[in-house]
Formats: sequence, C-alpha cells, structure tokens
Amino acid sequence: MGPEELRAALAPALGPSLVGVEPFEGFAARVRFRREGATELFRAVHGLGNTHLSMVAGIDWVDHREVLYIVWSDAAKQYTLLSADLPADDPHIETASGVWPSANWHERETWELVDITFDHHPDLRHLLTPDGYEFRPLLRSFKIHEPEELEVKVRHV
Amino acid sequence: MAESPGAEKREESPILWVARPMATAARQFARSLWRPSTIVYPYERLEDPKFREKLEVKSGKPFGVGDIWDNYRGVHALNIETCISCNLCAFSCPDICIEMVTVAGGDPKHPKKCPEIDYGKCSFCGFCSDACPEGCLTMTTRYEITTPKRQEMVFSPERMYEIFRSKLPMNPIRLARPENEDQILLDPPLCIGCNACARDCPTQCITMLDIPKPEAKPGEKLPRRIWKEPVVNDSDCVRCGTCISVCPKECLFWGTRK
Amino acid sequence: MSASPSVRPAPVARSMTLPPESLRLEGELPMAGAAVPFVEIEALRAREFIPAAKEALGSLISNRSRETLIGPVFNWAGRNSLFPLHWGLACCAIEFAAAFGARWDAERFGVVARSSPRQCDLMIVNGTVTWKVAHKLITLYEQMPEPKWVIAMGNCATGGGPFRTAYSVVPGVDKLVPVDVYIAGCPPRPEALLDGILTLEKLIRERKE
Amino acid sequence: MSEMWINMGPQHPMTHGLWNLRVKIDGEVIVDVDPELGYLHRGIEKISEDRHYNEVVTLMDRTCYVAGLAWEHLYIIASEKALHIEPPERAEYLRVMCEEFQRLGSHIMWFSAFVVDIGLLTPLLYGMRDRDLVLDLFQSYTGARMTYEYMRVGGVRNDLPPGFTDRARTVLDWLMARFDEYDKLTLGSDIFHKRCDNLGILKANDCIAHGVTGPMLRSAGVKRDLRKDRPYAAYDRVEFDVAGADSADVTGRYLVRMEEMRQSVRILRQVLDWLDRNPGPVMARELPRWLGAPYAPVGREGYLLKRNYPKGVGFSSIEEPHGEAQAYIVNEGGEHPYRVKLKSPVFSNISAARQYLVGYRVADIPPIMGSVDVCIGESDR
Repeated sequence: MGPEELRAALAPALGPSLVGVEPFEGFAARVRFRREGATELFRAVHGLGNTHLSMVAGIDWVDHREVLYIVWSDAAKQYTLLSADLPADDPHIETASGVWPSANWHERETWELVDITFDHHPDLRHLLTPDGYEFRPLLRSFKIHEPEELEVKVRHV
Repeated sequence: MAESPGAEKREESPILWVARPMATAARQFARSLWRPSTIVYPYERLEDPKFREKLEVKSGKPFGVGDIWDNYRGVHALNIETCISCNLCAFSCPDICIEMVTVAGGDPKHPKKCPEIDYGKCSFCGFCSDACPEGCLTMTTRYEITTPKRQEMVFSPERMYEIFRSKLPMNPIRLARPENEDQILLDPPLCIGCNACARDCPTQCITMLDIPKPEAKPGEKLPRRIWKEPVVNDSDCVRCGTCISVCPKECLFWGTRK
Repeated sequence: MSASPSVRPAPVARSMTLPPESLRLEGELPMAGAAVPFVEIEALRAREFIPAAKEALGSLISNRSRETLIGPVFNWAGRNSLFPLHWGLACCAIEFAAAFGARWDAERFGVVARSSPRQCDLMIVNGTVTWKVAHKLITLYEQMPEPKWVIAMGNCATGGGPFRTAYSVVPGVDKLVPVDVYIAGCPPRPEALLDGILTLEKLIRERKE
Repeated sequence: MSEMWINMGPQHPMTHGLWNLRVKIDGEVIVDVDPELGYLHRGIEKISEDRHYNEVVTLMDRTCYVAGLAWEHLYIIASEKALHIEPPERAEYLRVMCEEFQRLGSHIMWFSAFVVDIGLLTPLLYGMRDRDLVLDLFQSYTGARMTYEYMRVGGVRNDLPPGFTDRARTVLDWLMARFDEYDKLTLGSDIFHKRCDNLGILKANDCIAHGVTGPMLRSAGVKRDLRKDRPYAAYDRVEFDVAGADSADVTGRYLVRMEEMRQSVRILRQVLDWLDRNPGPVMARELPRWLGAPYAPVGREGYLLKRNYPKGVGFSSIEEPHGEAQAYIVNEGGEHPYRVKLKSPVFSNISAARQYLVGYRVADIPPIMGSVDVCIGESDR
C-alpha cells in the first residue's frame, strides 16, 4: 500500500488531524497526524490490517517532541510509521494501548525516558528506572558525565 | 517440521521414559572416557599451540580454534621505543580508559607521552591498536589479569613494555581501512608561520618552507608574520591531527586535495 | 526490603552453653553426653557463626593447639569448597556459566554454585551493577554467612566499564561491598575466572585470624 | 484461600538474568503476574548519543550478550541507512554468516538454560560444550568470545583468516549430529511431553495483539520471519524454510528453535560456499574519513556540521534469535547519532507474561519462562 492509497483510506476518518502522508525509506509511508485525532488514526490504521505494533519511540527535538509508532501489516509485509509532533511544554497524547495492547510497556518506557505523557494509559508507572526517579534521561538537557568518586568499601576484620 | 520422536510412543512403559535418554547419556559418557572435553586449566592451556595440536587428535572433534589463536584480544603490549606520542590511541578509545602519561626518554621541552590503560574500564575492543599508526600498541593473547588491588589494574607504559618484551603472540588482525583518507590542508591567508605544527608533529613530516614576502603597496600594511608555510608530506603523515590541535590560528583543517 | 543495617532489629543475644571448667581436664577431650557443648543455631546470626564455632571447637582441643590448628583448618576447608552465589547479572554471567560447563569444569576446584545466599561464601559479581539492584546486592551479601569473599568479575564490576558514565550504573561494585579479587576482561575468559578463583584461594591460605 | 503476592527474582534460578516476576497466587494457581524490569538498565540509548557511530558498536555487543553480532548487525544496517553508505557485497555475506552463527550460539545457550528449567541437568553440559565450538569460530576471526566489535559502518573489521571456512564446515557437521542427540534426550522421553505439552499456551491472536514475535509467534502458527518477509543483507540470496509449529505451547517453541538451528546450518553452508568463491573487499571504498579509525582530535565536535554532511534517518528491523529487533537512528549531521532507539523482542515477549502465565501453577513458571528465552540485557538496554 503506497502513500497515496493510505491517504485516501485515512483521510475520511481523520479529516483535519491528518497532516500528511509521505514516502519514507524503509516504510510503506510516514503518516503525520495531530494528537487530537490520535485514537481515530490508531483505529483506522489498525483496521487497515496493521495488527502488530512494533515500537513506540519518543524523540526530543528540544523545541518540540516527536512520538513515533511503527506498525506492521502481515498481509502487505510492510512497516508504516506514524508520527505526531507534541509541544515541549505540554507533551501528552492519547494512549494506543486500547487498540494495540502491546503499546502498554512501550508507552511506559517512553513516558519515563522521554517524558511524554499518555492519557488514559491503564498503568503508567516506572518500568526501567526505580520508582520515584525524577529525571528524564533521554531528554537532550540531561547530560552524562564521568561518575563522581565514591568511597570504596574495605573489609573490616 | 520434524515430527517429535516421542509422539507415537506415548503408551510405553515408564521405564523407557528414563532409559532412552539415559542410553544417549551413557554413550556420551563412554565417549568422554577416552575423548574428554575438559581442559585441565592451570596445567593445560588452549593458547599453547602444542597442546592444541594434541587436543585435536585426542578429542576427535573440531576442538578449539585450531591454529588460529593469535587473534585473541587480551592485554596490550606497548613498544615504548617506537611510540611517537601521537595520542591516537587515547582519542580512539570509546571507554576513555587511556591516559597519556610522561615516560622517561623524551627531551625536556617535549616530554614523551605513552598510554596508560585502566583495565577497570577497558572493554578490550581493539580500537586503540587499530588506530596505532606505528603498530607499537598491540593486543596480546594474555587474558589473565587478576589482582586483589584495584590500583594494580592500571597498567603503566613500563608494565606494558615488559609484556611486549616477553614476546607473547601479538594480535595480527588489522582494520580494513577505506581507501580515501583526508589530508591536512592549509588555509594560507590565516597562517602566521609560527612553526608550532612542525615542532609538535610526532612524525616530523611537516617542513616549514620559505614563501616570498610580497611587496607592500602604498597605503597597505603587511600582516605581521614569519614568511614560512607548513608543507605536509602525505606519505609520512599518520593523520593524528596534532598539528590541527596546536595551531593557534586554526588555519589547518581536514580535507581532500582536488 | 530495606538493606541498610541500621534499620535491622538489634541482634539477638547469642546463647551458648559450655560445660563448666571443673568437668574438663586440660588437654583432654570432653566425654560424650552431657559434657559436649552445643550451639543453638537458630539464635546465631550469620557473622556470629564463626566465633561460636571456633569456641565450640576450641573447647574440644587444648589451648595451645587451638592457635596453630584452627585457623589453617578453617582456611583449608574454606578454600577448597568455595560456593559462589548463583546469579547472573550481565554478560559475564554467560562466561561464568561457560566456566561451569564441560570444557572448563570449575567444579574441579570445589566450586559449586548455589542458589541461596545462606549456603554461599563467595559472591561473584558477574556484570553491570545498577543503582536499582544495588541494595538487593547488599542484602544478598549480608545474608551470606561469614567468612565471605567477593570477586569483581569483568570491568563493569571493577570500575563500571563502558557504562560508568550512564545515569543508572554503579561505577564499580567496590563502592557497595568490599572486593577481594578483581578480574579484568570484558568479559573475562572462563580461564581468567578460574585464575581469579585460584588467586582467591591463595589469599585465603595466607589469611590470619 | 487467600491470595498473596510473591517475588520471583531478582536473584532466582528461574529468571536467567536480573528481573523480578511478581506472582499473585491462590494456593498453587497463578492468578496474576507483574514482571518488573530495569535491574540491568544501563542507559545504552543515552550513552550512544555521546559516541561516534563506530564506537556505539561496542555497546551493541553488550546489549544482548548472547547475540552480540545480531545486534551489531541491527545497528549497522540502521546507521548505514542514516549515513547513506553502501557496504560491499562480501561484507553483507559475512554479516549473514555472523548472524546465523550467532543464532546457533544463542539457541544452544537457550537450550542449555531451558533443559535445566525442566529438570534435565545433563544436557546443560552438552549444550555448553557445543556452544564453545561456535564461540571458538567467532574468536578465530573476530578476536573475542562474546563481545566481538566486528562490524563497522561501511563493512566489517577484517576478512576471514585462511582455512576458516573448512573449519566452520567441520563444526557444522558436528553440530548437526548433536541436534539429533538433543532431541533424543528431551523429546525421546515421555517425561518431557508430560511436562511441556499444553503449557504456556499463547494463541496467534494474543501473540499479535501483545507484540510477541520470534519463535513464540512462529510456534503459534504464524510464519512471520523478517528474513523472508522483508529481506535484508544477503538473505534474499540464500534458501531456507521458516520453521513453524501449531501447538503454541512450550513443546512448540522447543520444536521451532531446534528446526531454526537446522535451517541456520543450511544457510551457513550456502554462505560459506559463496565466501569461498567470491573474494573481495570487506570495507566500502568511499567512506567519510571520520568514520575510519583513528579519529582526529580536532573535529570530534562540529567537524561534520561544518562540512554539511547529509542528514538522515535509518531504520532497520532484523530477525534476531529472540524475535523482531528494531533500531531507529536519527543522524542530524553531527558525528554522534542524535537519537538511537532500540526495540528489543524480549521486552515485548515479557510484557505479555500475564497472557501465558495466568491459570498455570507455580511449578510451571520455570519451563514457561524458559521457553520464552529471556535475555535481560536487551530488554532493559
């Protein structure tokens, strides 16, 4: 399914929240959408046979954040990339875990590492970092550095 | 898809459930009596070529790595005498475990610096020995570094020189390099002829050549500079970039000569 | 869950019954029966076991031979049956498993991996230690009975390795527990692990009480 | 009977790594599970943003320590697309050879760990013995047993040493005979079937909904294999069959993995023949100078930005031994990748644990989780 067919299939359901469908290397197409129409888009894309959600990723572009969904269609044997831009001061989007249950953990990870909140997520807890970890490591503002010198434990016998 | 061998035999005696795998295990056991798999480690070592030869015959299976053992990446060996202090090992280290420390033998103005490796950080990736232009930092097949003290995991250049002199087999693998390599190029208007690049070049491949001093036109002021320009001998250059980093005017840069 | 020793309840008073001195002759083994000392194991904490056992053994033999005998006996027994804790942290755990496989067979040295820390006297930290697992590592270490040793296997356990700049990694396990032997490698070969165990055995042999 | 939560992990013989399975039990029956990850979260995606493209390869080996070369391959494909570089054909075949040998090594390691979970302690030794032969082959051409640092952007580090292919064929013959022996030890006994049949069932629909891939999905009757469906490297030039089963249980996953190992041997024989016939360069001819070691001290920062190196996005998806692994790499023109996103198949396979564990008994957890083939290094990254 090429970009044009995908646009024709998605446009009626989404309307203005579909920003564009463009060709993209490695994918059938890249579908850019606004977060208002997220749930409709997920349902429509799922309805087109993209039953397998491979990955949810977040990218911090400093001035805004981007959330990516990569879905796979067993019939077409193709990946499709869905992406939405979110403002950096209020990054939130509707969860996809109602449509693809596999999104659950990917969204938890994206939330704790890139600080993108997923509304109505059933279980938005820390997954990789400890509970209560307040940093968001994959933001560009988080710098890594040489560890500070810590006290070395010696045996007291 | 292979049909499972046990599928049609479900109704057999439970003794066979145990006996059949045991028969396979017993065959293995019998074979292990004269063809053992175990290497009696402190006494037999795989890196010993004579032992490997014996093992191939004894075990009767494709044991070990055959005659290819020298590729193993173990502790580094450093030939201090040929080290040119070009810093490339430290710059290519992804784990930032190499520090250049001063060793004896340099002249007082330009102390000789050789790598010191912290094996508490080194991941034995071999990037440093790939980068070494002189082949003086190589990896040996020695893998045992065991110590009760953390400080002893930091190997000084002298200690790695001792390993070099102990004639351990060296890793012969070299990186497959791309054919096009950039060169050191000069931006002539910026150069002030200060000799810093030629002075610090570890391979002495930069020579300062005289350039003609132009005639000053009336009303124009000539720049204050020494009328010399560096010329890089490409065949001797190891592409370490020291000249670029010491240049005060940033007039040297990487590029390809058309 | 809490691993900090300060949160623990105060240690239970060790109760130990020894036969009165009047019943024993100097240099003579006590009679079987009522005179044999017994130790209430359940009242002992792990680190108190060794002094208690020594006292019990010492009551069996003379004062003079106690100094010269018990230390070497304990060291001999300890170094020939090092039981490492069976847990896999990261890459080095696979080489740890390979050392117990057919080719290197670490059980030749009396090294048998056990799954419960209560049965172990050697912790081989085989991989990257993150801050999330740090307090669990300390708990496991404290659950091991004395005397106990720690081997930092590979450069992640030694100094954080390639991950030491990461936000989640402990730069070396010696920041958490005292380490006896460091093994370099990423990961170390199984032979290097065996060499580390032999080094540790040498250390135990020279250990003084 | 009152229900209670118990922790299995982080230090537990079942886990094969460092994770915690919180199980809610009612007597012996599992009512609910809650896997807890992150005990091995090393921030690989973050460290990668601070390294050169080639230096990230050292991290990829450690991401999945039983399938290091497969993850190197995943990363290298994505970064080559992001940097607009074409590898030579021989390098592609070498990478296929690496990945298939890695599949053998990983599956044999899985076999060794899995048989212990169902109580067979002897095949563990056989598995470890045979895996060492594969590692010996790796050592002879990469220089390390587990962390190889073999692939580079634009090719591979070095060509094969002389005599390698003959030695590799000998090892393959030896391994093929051993696979039959493994089957005799496990499938030959009814105890295995009584223990593993109809256990941990995850049907195809649930697999797809919860993102489960790899041998778990193929054992449920869905023959999705990215090597066939979306060929990368030289996989469109070799012949093999996709292994599959219909039972969707622990036995099915065992059968799929054993068949995959045999298919790997079949691929490897073709690839080794090709490598014998076609010598050639293993590194791309035209490569930006900053990609080949050594790196210049000046120009570590901003060198490429000055030269307007083209930006790009690289995406790769490969059939790793555990399932579908993906990398998404953003090249913003700098010398470090702007963002490296890795998707691990084990991450998704564990996240569906509630679907295949609830309803079984506590004693069934080790075989079921063993059949999932957990590698925590890649799921936590």
